[in-house]
Amino acid sequence: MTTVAAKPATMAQALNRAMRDAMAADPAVHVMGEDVGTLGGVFRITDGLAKEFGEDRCTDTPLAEAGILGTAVGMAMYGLRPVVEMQFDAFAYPAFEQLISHVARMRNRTRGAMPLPITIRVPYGGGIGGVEHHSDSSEAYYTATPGLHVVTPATVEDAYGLLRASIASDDPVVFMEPKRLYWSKADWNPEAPAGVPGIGKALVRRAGTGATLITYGPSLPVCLEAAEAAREEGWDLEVLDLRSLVPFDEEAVVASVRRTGRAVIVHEANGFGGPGAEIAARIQEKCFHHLEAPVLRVTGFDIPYPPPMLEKHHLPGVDRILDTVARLQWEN
Amino acid sequence: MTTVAAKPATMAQALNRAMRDAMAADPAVHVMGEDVGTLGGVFRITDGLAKEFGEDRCTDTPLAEAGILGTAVGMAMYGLRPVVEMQFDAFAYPAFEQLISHVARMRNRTRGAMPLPITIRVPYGGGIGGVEHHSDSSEAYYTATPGLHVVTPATVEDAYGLLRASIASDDPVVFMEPKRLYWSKADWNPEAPAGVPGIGKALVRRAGTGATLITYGPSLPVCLEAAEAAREEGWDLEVLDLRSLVPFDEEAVVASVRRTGRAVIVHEANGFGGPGAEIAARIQEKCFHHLEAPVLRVTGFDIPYPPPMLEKHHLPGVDRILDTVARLQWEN
Amino acid sequence: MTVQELPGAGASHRSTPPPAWRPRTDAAPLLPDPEPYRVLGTPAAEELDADLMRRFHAELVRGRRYNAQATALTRQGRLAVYPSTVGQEACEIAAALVLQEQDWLFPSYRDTLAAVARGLDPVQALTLLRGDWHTGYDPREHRIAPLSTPLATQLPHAVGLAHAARLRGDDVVALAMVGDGGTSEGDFHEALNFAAVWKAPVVFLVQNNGFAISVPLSKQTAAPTLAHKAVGYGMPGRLVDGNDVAAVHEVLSEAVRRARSGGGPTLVEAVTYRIEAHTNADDATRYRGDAEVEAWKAHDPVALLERELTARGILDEQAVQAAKDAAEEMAADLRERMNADPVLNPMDIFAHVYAEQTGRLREQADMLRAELDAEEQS
Amino acid sequence: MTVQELPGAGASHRSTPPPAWRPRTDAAPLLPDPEPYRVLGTPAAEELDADLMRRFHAELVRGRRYNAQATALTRQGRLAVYPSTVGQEACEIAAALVLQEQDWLFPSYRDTLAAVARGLDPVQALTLLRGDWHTGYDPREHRIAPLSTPLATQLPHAVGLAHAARLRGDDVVALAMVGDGGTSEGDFHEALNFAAVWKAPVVFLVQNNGFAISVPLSKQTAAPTLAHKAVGYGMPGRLVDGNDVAAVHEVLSEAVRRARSGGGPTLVEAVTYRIEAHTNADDATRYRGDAEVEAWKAHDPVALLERELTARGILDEQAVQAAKDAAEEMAADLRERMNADPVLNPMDIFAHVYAEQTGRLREQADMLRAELDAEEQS
Ligand SMILES: Cc1ncc(C[n+]2csc(CCOP(=O)(O)OP(=O)(O)O)c2C)c(N)n1
Ligand SMILES: Cc1ncc(C[n+]2csc(CCOP(=O)(O)OP(=O)(O)O)c2C)c(N)n1
Ligand SMILES: [Mg+2]
Ligand SMILES: [Mg+2]
Repeated sequence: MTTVAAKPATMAQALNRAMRDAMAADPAVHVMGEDVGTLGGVFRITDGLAKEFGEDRCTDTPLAEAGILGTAVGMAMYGLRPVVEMQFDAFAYPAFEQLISHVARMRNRTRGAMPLPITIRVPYGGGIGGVEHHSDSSEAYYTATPGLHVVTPATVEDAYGLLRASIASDDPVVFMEPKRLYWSKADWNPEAPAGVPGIGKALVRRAGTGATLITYGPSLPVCLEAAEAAREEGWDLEVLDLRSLVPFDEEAVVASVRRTGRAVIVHEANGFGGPGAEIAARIQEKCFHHLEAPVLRVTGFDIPYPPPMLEKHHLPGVDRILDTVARLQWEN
Repeated sequence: MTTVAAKPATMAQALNRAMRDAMAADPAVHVMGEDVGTLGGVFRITDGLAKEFGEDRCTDTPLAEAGILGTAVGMAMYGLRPVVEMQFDAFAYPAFEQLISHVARMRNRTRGAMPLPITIRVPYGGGIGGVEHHSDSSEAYYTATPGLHVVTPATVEDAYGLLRASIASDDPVVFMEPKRLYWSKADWNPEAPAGVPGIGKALVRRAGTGATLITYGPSLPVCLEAAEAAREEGWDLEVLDLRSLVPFDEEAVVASVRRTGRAVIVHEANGFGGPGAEIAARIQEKCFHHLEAPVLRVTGFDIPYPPPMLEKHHLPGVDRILDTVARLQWEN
Repeated sequence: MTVQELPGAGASHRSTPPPAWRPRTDAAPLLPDPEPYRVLGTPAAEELDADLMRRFHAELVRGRRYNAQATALTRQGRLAVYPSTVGQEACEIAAALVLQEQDWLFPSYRDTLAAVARGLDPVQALTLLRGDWHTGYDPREHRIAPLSTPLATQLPHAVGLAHAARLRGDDVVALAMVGDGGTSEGDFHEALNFAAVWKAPVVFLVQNNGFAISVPLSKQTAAPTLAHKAVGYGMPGRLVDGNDVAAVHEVLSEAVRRARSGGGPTLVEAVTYRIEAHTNADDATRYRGDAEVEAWKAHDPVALLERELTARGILDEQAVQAAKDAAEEMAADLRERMNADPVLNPMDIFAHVYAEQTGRLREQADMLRAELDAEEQS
Repeated sequence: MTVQELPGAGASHRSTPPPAWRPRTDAAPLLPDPEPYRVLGTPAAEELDADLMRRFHAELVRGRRYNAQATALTRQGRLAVYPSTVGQEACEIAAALVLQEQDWLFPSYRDTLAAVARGLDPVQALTLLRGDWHTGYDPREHRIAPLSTPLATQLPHAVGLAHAARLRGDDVVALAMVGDGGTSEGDFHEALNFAAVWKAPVVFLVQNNGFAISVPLSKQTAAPTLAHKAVGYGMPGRLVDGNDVAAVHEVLSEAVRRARSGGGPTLVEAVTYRIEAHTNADDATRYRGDAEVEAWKAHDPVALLERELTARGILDEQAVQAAKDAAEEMAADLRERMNADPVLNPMDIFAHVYAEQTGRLREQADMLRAELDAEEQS
């Protein structure tokens, strides 16, 4: 029995490995998108796949997002499992009609006869100094659409596990990759990757008793940092990583907030109509008598994503989180 | 001084009249879309406009929604005020990229130099026995997009006033028309239409003291009916018509709920991530100490719009509203 | 349109073109003939396959009767809406009959007749238009994709499916149907481009029936013909008289053959006419005159074939009567079966949103079940 | 691609076509010549306008220098990203100079050089790529639309603007720029179709520079040339050597003239090459070899013109030097001005979301202001 040691790996590597393993395990898995083949993607997430599996399994498509997703629908109708890369968050918008009108509805429309096991990888979020259209947090569009799963990893291990689970899912999954964390590192054993988690389970990343920070994706590291800093102020914060927005792990959220009595939701997406709205609405409904303070949100402002030189003012940071935690009526 | 008597008019007539008056008042107003010219639109909302103002002012476009909205952007850049008709809710999806990436952002992108005064008319909602793609309540996509106004009338008078205000607005407005109410009638004086209301003011349609029903568009008549029925149960319900989702009249909502202490939000759109989520999140934040019960929602289920033969089970109806009101912890 | 004088036209002094540049293919063979291809009424009709033509005739008669019956069902409240293909039966029938069993048909919302001609039970084909569940059949069993309501969105699906089959080494051709209006959508463009780049075994059949609801072709495009769009994708474009079932079938056969043998996609424009209104809910008098309709009625696809076959002795009165009888039988059966109210289970609205129901759907399903129970008890 | 034998090709027995059918226009004049049009190095160069050519030369030299300077600025951290147009300067310059003052330019994200050649201050043209506000100028003042990042989305804007101007009776032409990759997008299709149907005074300039990031043209399209796409919309398609500034300018002039005189839109494909990587962040060695790049360097647009003009005595050493000096001056000025950190007001992120700030934006602005105040105090 050999044990392979865990080594530092980036989220990018873990995602790459997830696709590679999925392609090796199942010939139905096809990767497609702009520049995913020869170049290995602009973020190199698909690096080496075309070489290893051939251009028919990892295909540079023409430059047309609706065409990419639309042909992926047809491929899935025939029994393949397309993994589609959208080059950036805002460049997924041309594929919106195919996504909403077909991908999300085909199973329901055919009463289960024709599911579409498509994974749509969307690098999302800001903090990378990207020019306009390269930093959107577009998850609210997807979470508002029944029939889609919306999954987003925040750690190297989850990047692998959740992507494998998404590709394995018989339902369409919008897999949102926090591009800011592509180069984040963690010890991880690519030879024996941990068991693939199911989709739909949140995870307590830090236990605490005073209040719960509920977050996902790019904001997880920020929340963990805030929770550390909060200790000095005497607040013991729990940090919950949702990992998937749909299905939504209401049980985990409710359990945590009932325990702590206070909740702050943190995400980069605009606040108004963002995922935090749904979460807050559910918490107040399900934890009404347990709440010591209103559920608060720390989110991107309700503005188009600002220019890189100003993005730090837009993004939820440690200070803004702490300021918000301070407003949780601790005097009660 | 002559006084013209109010006569019964339909919402369709009021909308038609609003465009006609706007076109007469301002040569920059151009109506465009599929079948809006010769046919007068599949709902006849643009009836007669091409005849009166010529095909250059009311134009049958090629069948391509992104093209319609994209060319409207260019027309607005040149100083026109396009009023775009999307034939049905779900057929606005092909125009999503133009809407999100350009319409919503152009003013901000150019730091005010190039506003886009475009009105995008979207007939929305169900209850008309429409086949798939003809009954979506797609407002959550628009409300989650900074830079857009989202306006929706529920009465004949508002149909006129809010559409005039939307066309007059220097910002892009997604003007959502509850198609179920197109043929609803009210006494209205087309010769002396009431003053044009500003965008962004909610209206109490029925005063009450026990709880507030917060709603808009197609669900207003249902809420008013529910409020009537609630009297028998001993509940005195206030009904608040939002009229615009963006800007959101938080002041009116908060004032009403602080007064009544209870709130139920009613809309046809899917619950999860729907407009009601944001409203509930805000109410619990701003009215925390005034609430006798959690804010509840009565919404469409989290499913793709069902077939016409089943839609009655999906749509928020009087009974479901009353059942929900009953859960507002009246025993407190 | 006048194309003004162009620089360099006919100039003979060109030096070497820039490096690496070469046209990818010769444009000439991709261009459609300037007139729609026809068989009926031409000498080419002499070579018609009598058995096939009798089959076409029976199908056309049945198709016409199907259209009439479906429209009648809208008046009886048994169909919510029906987009008729009266006048377009030749296209619908040829599209269905040109395919082999393993091939796939991608119909637009108008093309229930093609699905029926391919063998689908009309009651199953009509569930969408009845207000029942969208797709009343298993698409994989019949190799008929769900009727596509959002225009042109089915075209990339056809390309993807054909591409997937080709990658798997399967002998499958996809035939996708779209209207003249649908050619203006971006999805039309993207689908044709992907198909040509991938050399996918797919045939695009555009039924140019003159209108997109009320909008005539002249407001839809300035192209010489819709078939000319093909050259911009590097695939052949073919123009055919869409009311001539023999011609449509021949052109489609050729295209299917090319697809099947690895020759890639073809764009076929069938010139036809929508004799009835857009749907039963439409009022066509608002946007077109009787004269135009009458002229096209004189070019009726059923009559055209019947005349030719009768003149050539391929069809006798008996066969005509037999076709009519079969059509009446189909119509009577359809009428009867559509007269029964379908029984839908409201709980099904939660059953197929996901493979596995999410927590919130379970909650909502519980709520509806309780409501239904309460209703039942009262 | 081999197009297999087609039914009816050359058949002589056709009877009358279906009623009401006629091709909308003659396809032949819409088709591009099979080879890119050229002037430099051909006898046509004898008729060159010396003054104009000297102007082109000075602009090309300046454009090349601008590209070098901008790339240098990325290395110094003064630009976040720069998509170079080295090798494509002839297209950029010709596009800018062919327009009159009242005309509009619609650049893609790559086309800052065209904007600069039209007279825009380079510092203003580069705000987006610097990480500053998107559009550093008033588009209406300069009649230059904001650089468009989402590919092909600017094309319908150009059509709409040109159409609006025509409706108003104004003498305005819009020239819209897009890449070879961008032609695959649905918006390209919809824009060209609207333009042709509306006969909008717009010129579409496709710079076919061989690549969309790493994807070569052969994976992008199977069309004979991109210019062949024009016929599918009913507009003329023209093919030109994109490194021959005289040729590009002549073809564009012709197209602009046609647009201005009511003749409608034109699609121009300029065959060129992206000499540098996609942007400074890209590694072009991953997807193409040196030989190809070297071959294209031998066909350099600046050298091509300089050689021709020098040989013809239109340009002397002094003029070449003067052009270089002017370019250096521009570069020095740009370098210096880009070296200063721009001063941005964080509160501006709330200023232009709407004409009038909504309540929630006011709240958020208050919050940010408080944070900024607190920061300042600490
Ligand atoms: C994306 C989209 N936009 C608009 C519609 C509404 N609509 C339904 S049919 C139709 C006209 C279609 O015309 P055409 O493509 O010529 O097909 P035909 O009806 O003539 O068969 C329109 C605009 C739609 N179904 N899908
Ligand atoms: C809608 C959209 N999809 C994807 C991208 C990402 N992207 C930026 S440039 C580029 C390639 C563009 O190629 P081409 O159109 O040939 O222009 P070029 O870069 O060669 O000037 C891509 C895919 C984008 N900007 N917009
Ligand atoms: Mg049609
Ligand atoms: Mg390119």
